[in-house]
Amino acid sequence: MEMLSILRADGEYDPKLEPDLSDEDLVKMYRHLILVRKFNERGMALQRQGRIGFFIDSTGQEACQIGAAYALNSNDWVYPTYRDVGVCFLRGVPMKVIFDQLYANAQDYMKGRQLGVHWGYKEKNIVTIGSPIATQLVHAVGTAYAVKYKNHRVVTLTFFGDGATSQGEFHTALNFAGVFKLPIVFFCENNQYAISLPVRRQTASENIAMKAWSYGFEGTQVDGNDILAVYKAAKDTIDKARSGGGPTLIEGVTYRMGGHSTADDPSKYRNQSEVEMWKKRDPILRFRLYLMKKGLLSEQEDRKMQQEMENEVNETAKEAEKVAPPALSTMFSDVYEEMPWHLKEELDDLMKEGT
Amino acid sequence: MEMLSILRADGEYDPKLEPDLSDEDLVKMYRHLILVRKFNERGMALQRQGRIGFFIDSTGQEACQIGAAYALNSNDWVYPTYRDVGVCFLRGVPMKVIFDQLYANAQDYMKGRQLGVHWGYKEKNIVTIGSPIATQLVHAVGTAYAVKYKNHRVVTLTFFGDGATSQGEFHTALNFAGVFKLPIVFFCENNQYAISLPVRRQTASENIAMKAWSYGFEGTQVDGNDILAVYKAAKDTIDKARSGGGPTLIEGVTYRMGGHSTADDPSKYRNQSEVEMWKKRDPILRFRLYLMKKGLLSEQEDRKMQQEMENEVNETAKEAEKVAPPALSTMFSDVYEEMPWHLKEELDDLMKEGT
Amino acid sequence: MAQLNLVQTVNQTLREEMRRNPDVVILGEDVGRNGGVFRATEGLMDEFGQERVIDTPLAEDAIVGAAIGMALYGLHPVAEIQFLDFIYPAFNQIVSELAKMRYRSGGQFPTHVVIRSPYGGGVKGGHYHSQSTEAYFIHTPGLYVVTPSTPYDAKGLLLTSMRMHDPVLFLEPKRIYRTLKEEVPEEDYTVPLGKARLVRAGSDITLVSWGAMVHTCKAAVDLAQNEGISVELIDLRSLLPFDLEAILTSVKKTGRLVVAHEATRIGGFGGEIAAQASERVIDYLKAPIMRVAGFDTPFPYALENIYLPPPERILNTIRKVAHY
Amino acid sequence: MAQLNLVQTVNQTLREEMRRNPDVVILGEDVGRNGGVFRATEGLMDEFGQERVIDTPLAEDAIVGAAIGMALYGLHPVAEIQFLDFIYPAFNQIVSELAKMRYRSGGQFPTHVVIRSPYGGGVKGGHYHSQSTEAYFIHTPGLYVVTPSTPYDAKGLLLTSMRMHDPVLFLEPKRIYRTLKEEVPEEDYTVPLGKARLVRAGSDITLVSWGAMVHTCKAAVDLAQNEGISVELIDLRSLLPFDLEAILTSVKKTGRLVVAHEATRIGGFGGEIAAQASERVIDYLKAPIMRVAGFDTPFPYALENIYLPPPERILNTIRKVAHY
Ligand SMILES: Cc1ncc(C[n+]2csc(CCOP(=O)(O)OP(=O)(O)O)c2C)c(N)n1
Ligand SMILES: Cc1ncc(C[n+]2csc(CCOP(=O)(O)OP(=O)(O)O)c2C)c(N)n1
Ligand SMILES: [Mg+2]
Ligand SMILES: [Mg+2]
Repeated sequence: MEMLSILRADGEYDPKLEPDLSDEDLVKMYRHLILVRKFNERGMALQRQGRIGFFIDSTGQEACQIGAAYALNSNDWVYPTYRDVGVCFLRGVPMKVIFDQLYANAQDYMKGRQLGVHWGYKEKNIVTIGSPIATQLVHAVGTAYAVKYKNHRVVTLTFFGDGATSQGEFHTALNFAGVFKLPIVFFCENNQYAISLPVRRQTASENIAMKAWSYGFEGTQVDGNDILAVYKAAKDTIDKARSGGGPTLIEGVTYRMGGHSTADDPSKYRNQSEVEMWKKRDPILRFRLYLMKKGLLSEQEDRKMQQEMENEVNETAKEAEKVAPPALSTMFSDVYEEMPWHLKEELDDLMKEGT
Repeated sequence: MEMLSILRADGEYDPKLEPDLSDEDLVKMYRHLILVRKFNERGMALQRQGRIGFFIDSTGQEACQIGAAYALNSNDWVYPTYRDVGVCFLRGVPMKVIFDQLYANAQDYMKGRQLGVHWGYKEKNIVTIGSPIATQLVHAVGTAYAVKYKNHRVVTLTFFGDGATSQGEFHTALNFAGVFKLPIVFFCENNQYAISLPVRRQTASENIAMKAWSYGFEGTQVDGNDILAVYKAAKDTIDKARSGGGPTLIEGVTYRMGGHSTADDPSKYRNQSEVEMWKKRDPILRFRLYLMKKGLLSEQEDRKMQQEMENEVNETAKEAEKVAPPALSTMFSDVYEEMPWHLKEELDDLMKEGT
Repeated sequence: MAQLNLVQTVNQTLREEMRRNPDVVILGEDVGRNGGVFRATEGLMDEFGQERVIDTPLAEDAIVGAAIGMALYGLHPVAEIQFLDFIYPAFNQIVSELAKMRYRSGGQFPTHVVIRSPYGGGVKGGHYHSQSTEAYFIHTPGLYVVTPSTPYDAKGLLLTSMRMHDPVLFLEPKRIYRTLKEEVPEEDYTVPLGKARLVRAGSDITLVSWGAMVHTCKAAVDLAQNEGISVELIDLRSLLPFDLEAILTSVKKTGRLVVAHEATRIGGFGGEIAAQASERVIDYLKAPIMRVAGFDTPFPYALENIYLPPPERILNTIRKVAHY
Repeated sequence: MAQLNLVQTVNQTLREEMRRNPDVVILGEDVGRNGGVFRATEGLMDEFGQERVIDTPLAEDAIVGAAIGMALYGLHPVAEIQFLDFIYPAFNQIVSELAKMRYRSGGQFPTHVVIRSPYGGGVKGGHYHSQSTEAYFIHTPGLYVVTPSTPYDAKGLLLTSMRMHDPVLFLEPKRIYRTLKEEVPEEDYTVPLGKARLVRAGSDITLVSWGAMVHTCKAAVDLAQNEGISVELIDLRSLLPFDLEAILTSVKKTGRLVVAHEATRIGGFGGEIAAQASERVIDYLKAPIMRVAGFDTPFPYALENIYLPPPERILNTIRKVAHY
């Protein structure tokens, strides 16, 4: 299987493969790459400072998130993972909503019930992330089934990691998608690790993309640090899905530059030299070179944009930090549409007794 | 993918592909094919007469069971399904043990705890069958791991149906087997149906054998009604596994001639014409022609053998029918090695109160 | 009004609601062409098409998971799990996803999925076609758990379940699928969750049960009546929420409580009911609270009629409590 | 003797037993090179090799399933499930296979697998890194369920578990992985399953708990002491089998029973204990049996310290029962 690659690490690119994107599109993509990078920096810092409890960094994987989600229509549905904050930004989730979740404050859409990085935003068809690995793949299949049943022209895109491909649901989801020929795209961000396990110990398969063949549809491998390639693969397969061509599996080959999460110490299981090698393949670096080469970005504009993003991120974090914690009653709502007697009783007791 | 076929439905065969089997072997195989067929006939009749509660027929699939299991050594391990009674016979499980299980009587090795056709026989490394589909695949993987860990030259063979390939465990088992390069053979009896679901609705994959590629090892498809082909594929891959070559997936293409079980009415979901077509591909018919052509079997010997098998089956069934039901206490033993207090109490109460 | 048995009622109710609501879809193993292994979905594919009555590949996790994703997009899926014994491949999807999606999303993504599943023993199904593990699901906040004991209730409870905006596990006691028929109104009616049914009024003992065991209990109540013990029998109908008020009101009157279920005793739902009563009405109690339950073993085959509490075992316990 | 915390003790105990018994293997996610996300298996791969301390692909069903197959071939596998919240992909393997294999095979195929898993709240893990669902497993005949509350017991119970010929779910209360150290003897000793530990002797109320909650209960007992209420605290240590005798003996003395656990109340194991007591020693009871438990909601994040019963909530209940 050949890996789709358009924009190389040194900023050179294959003009024949360049996707059909306006200058505006390209700059918008870049802004979002920067935004994700800055957001990650801030998130890590906030956690280290003890201002938030937990964070998951996606540095190095920005091109996968932004490239793939850029190919969606606004009425499409997305099932992201905890590493795909860029998808949220790109689809228009207000940054404050993102930080409210990290702070688990009273304005958090998730009402302070989940660990940080478990976003979700109904208005933009972004389904709330959970922690169990791979469970969202079958949900995405159900959504795609419903879309097809209703004859809507909506595509469902779901993200997951290389580790997720080992779970039963990877298999059952792709199998259902193949049997029912659903309008869905499965995007695997192969970042080479599942916590400490390198992907060559995760599967003996030559690559992940080819696993699609077992389900009667196509798999395609792209350089996940090449946003043009990611966009192109996503756009083609999303279009195909939209026009009744059925599912596709995309493998974005990328790298998790940081630890698995703020609870992880990657030095236990990987060499710095490997990290250094991947640093040279940075997805933002090469896209910056590309934009400059095309005259769409100057050093100065870049610096300004970076500063803007940084400021926005920092200020929004501060705003979120000011918000009070959620009210006690939020612990009891949304278990069901209406509170059954036993929850009412527990809430009442808690309010009465104060403990 | 080309399907391995040696012995055609009309009894013609490709001498270049003939496996290395003695005349004795060939006749022994045939005896066992007949035995399975006769056993199935008796099992179905016993159920219809209300003498046993439940039965699962494997008519049409005899060549898969006998062909594959024939390639095993006696110290190899097998995880069969409810449709693989031939594996038990071939490995030397006494027929009485088989019938005791169907009658769930006091001599049943399973102590009357399971529905009929859920055999198991430790002495011959045949692991007791359970009802949940595909669960045994991961057990087989664990056994193969243990074998490798202990440096034994033992192969684990596990059977399962086409429906089982849709379960998560099919995926997780094959993935583990690939990653750890285990001495295991996965044998899928693709009998075209999972209860009512035809295999083309079970998966959109071109075939089942190729699913192995997702796990970094080979898949091979054989005519499952051709015992020579089944044996050859099994022998080659078992030998390979034994000598450190890792796992293989074999797909035996066969057909379930009867209903799914005695609780099923296949006329609800398939045409008689399809059944008729497969009748012509009967695995026993063609092997009989082959043996006759080779001068290893005469009409008369065949009739005699059939009569012998029938008698043995009928007489053993009668023996089993005479045995009393299991004792009350068998309900409480084997939950744990030793009975904890609460089970002792429940058993005592039952004995005391009589209800 | 037609005389229907329980499984016919389920079939009829699904059909009626599918005619009313185009968002209702059915999915599961063998539910389409085959009409379900118990015939609960018979004829529905012919009427509603194979896009709406979906024969799925053999994977319970994907059946429940896909139902979740369908619900998020606005459908009202009814998933069938062929036997409750085979629901466990979907357990992660049920407890981690289905039950928690509304909560974890802050109310953004409710998952109105109904899971129907035949359960319980008494059909010679052995080890893996007989279990009653309702307690697992009752202990899972975010799920509702319902089980009818009559055709009439089956319709009313199933319609309620299909119109909830929350996930409901709808347990069908397969032992009584065909054993009793009754008049089932053709019109649209619902039975609310959380309201028990008084099966027999009585004054000496409160007997609580659900599902197929309600009928075993009725036999036991008759036997007790012959001995001059008057038993009040309550059918919970919905196990979560459960009608604690009905239980407590009855116990306050009778002063005695017995709970009977098929499930194994330890950790069974009977324990919860006993605990609630021993917390709230202990002063009314004239005798120990007792449970009649399946033994704490896996489900057997040959001896299932001894394993499952027969009327006589319930009667024994009634006697003990009555004559304490 | 070394001063060890609970997770160090687990590590040390695994190491010792692996030195003794070559059939012991460890498998799970990140247990090898990484030493486990809580460091419970740190250093074991270096000592015993990657064939024996096995980093597996990410699939809990295969971890448990493979452990079963290993056990059938004679190994003694110890499977780690990274968080109890992530055990559900393996639920089918646990309840349908691991727990039932001995029974369904007529005793031919025992499955001596230990599943170790960190569980419980109080570590700011939120919705999916905090749950206490021991009740699911206690309600599953064929499994043993164990949870230590001290390093000393952790070693003794883990050694017992690893030498059983039955499957054991060994639940490690992660909240107290590192909060307390104590002397843990280097020699081989075991703590039997089914024997509770008397944590505090007392005369007015029996308080039963397990796992991390034992320590919260100790704080509550101290608070009660200040108010002149003498509480007898029992740590069950093993939940199946559970030491009913110890509970009943204590209740006969105190006449009052409170059970405290982190798990949600409805269907929690507290109900079982209350039911047992209300069946067997009701005449000794001077007050209702009460439970202190997690609320019947999914596990929250921001408010976990309110969700989890604090000493004050236990004290409140102790007061109610004492002054009833
Ligand atoms: C069912 C389940 N098992 C284990 C975990 C613990 N866990 C969290 S993330 C992770 C690794 C995921 O790897 P991958 O899918 O490659 O995604 P990545 O983190 O690399 O983006 C594991 C094992 C979990 N969350 N869910
Ligand atoms: C987990 C699970 N789900 C559903 C069932 C019900 N069931 C029993 S056999 C069967 C079909 C199996 O088909 P296949 O694997 O092709 O084997 P075959 O019966 O054709 O030999 C089903 C769905 C089950 N036993 N286990
Ligand atoms: Mg990864
Ligand atoms: Mg089949």
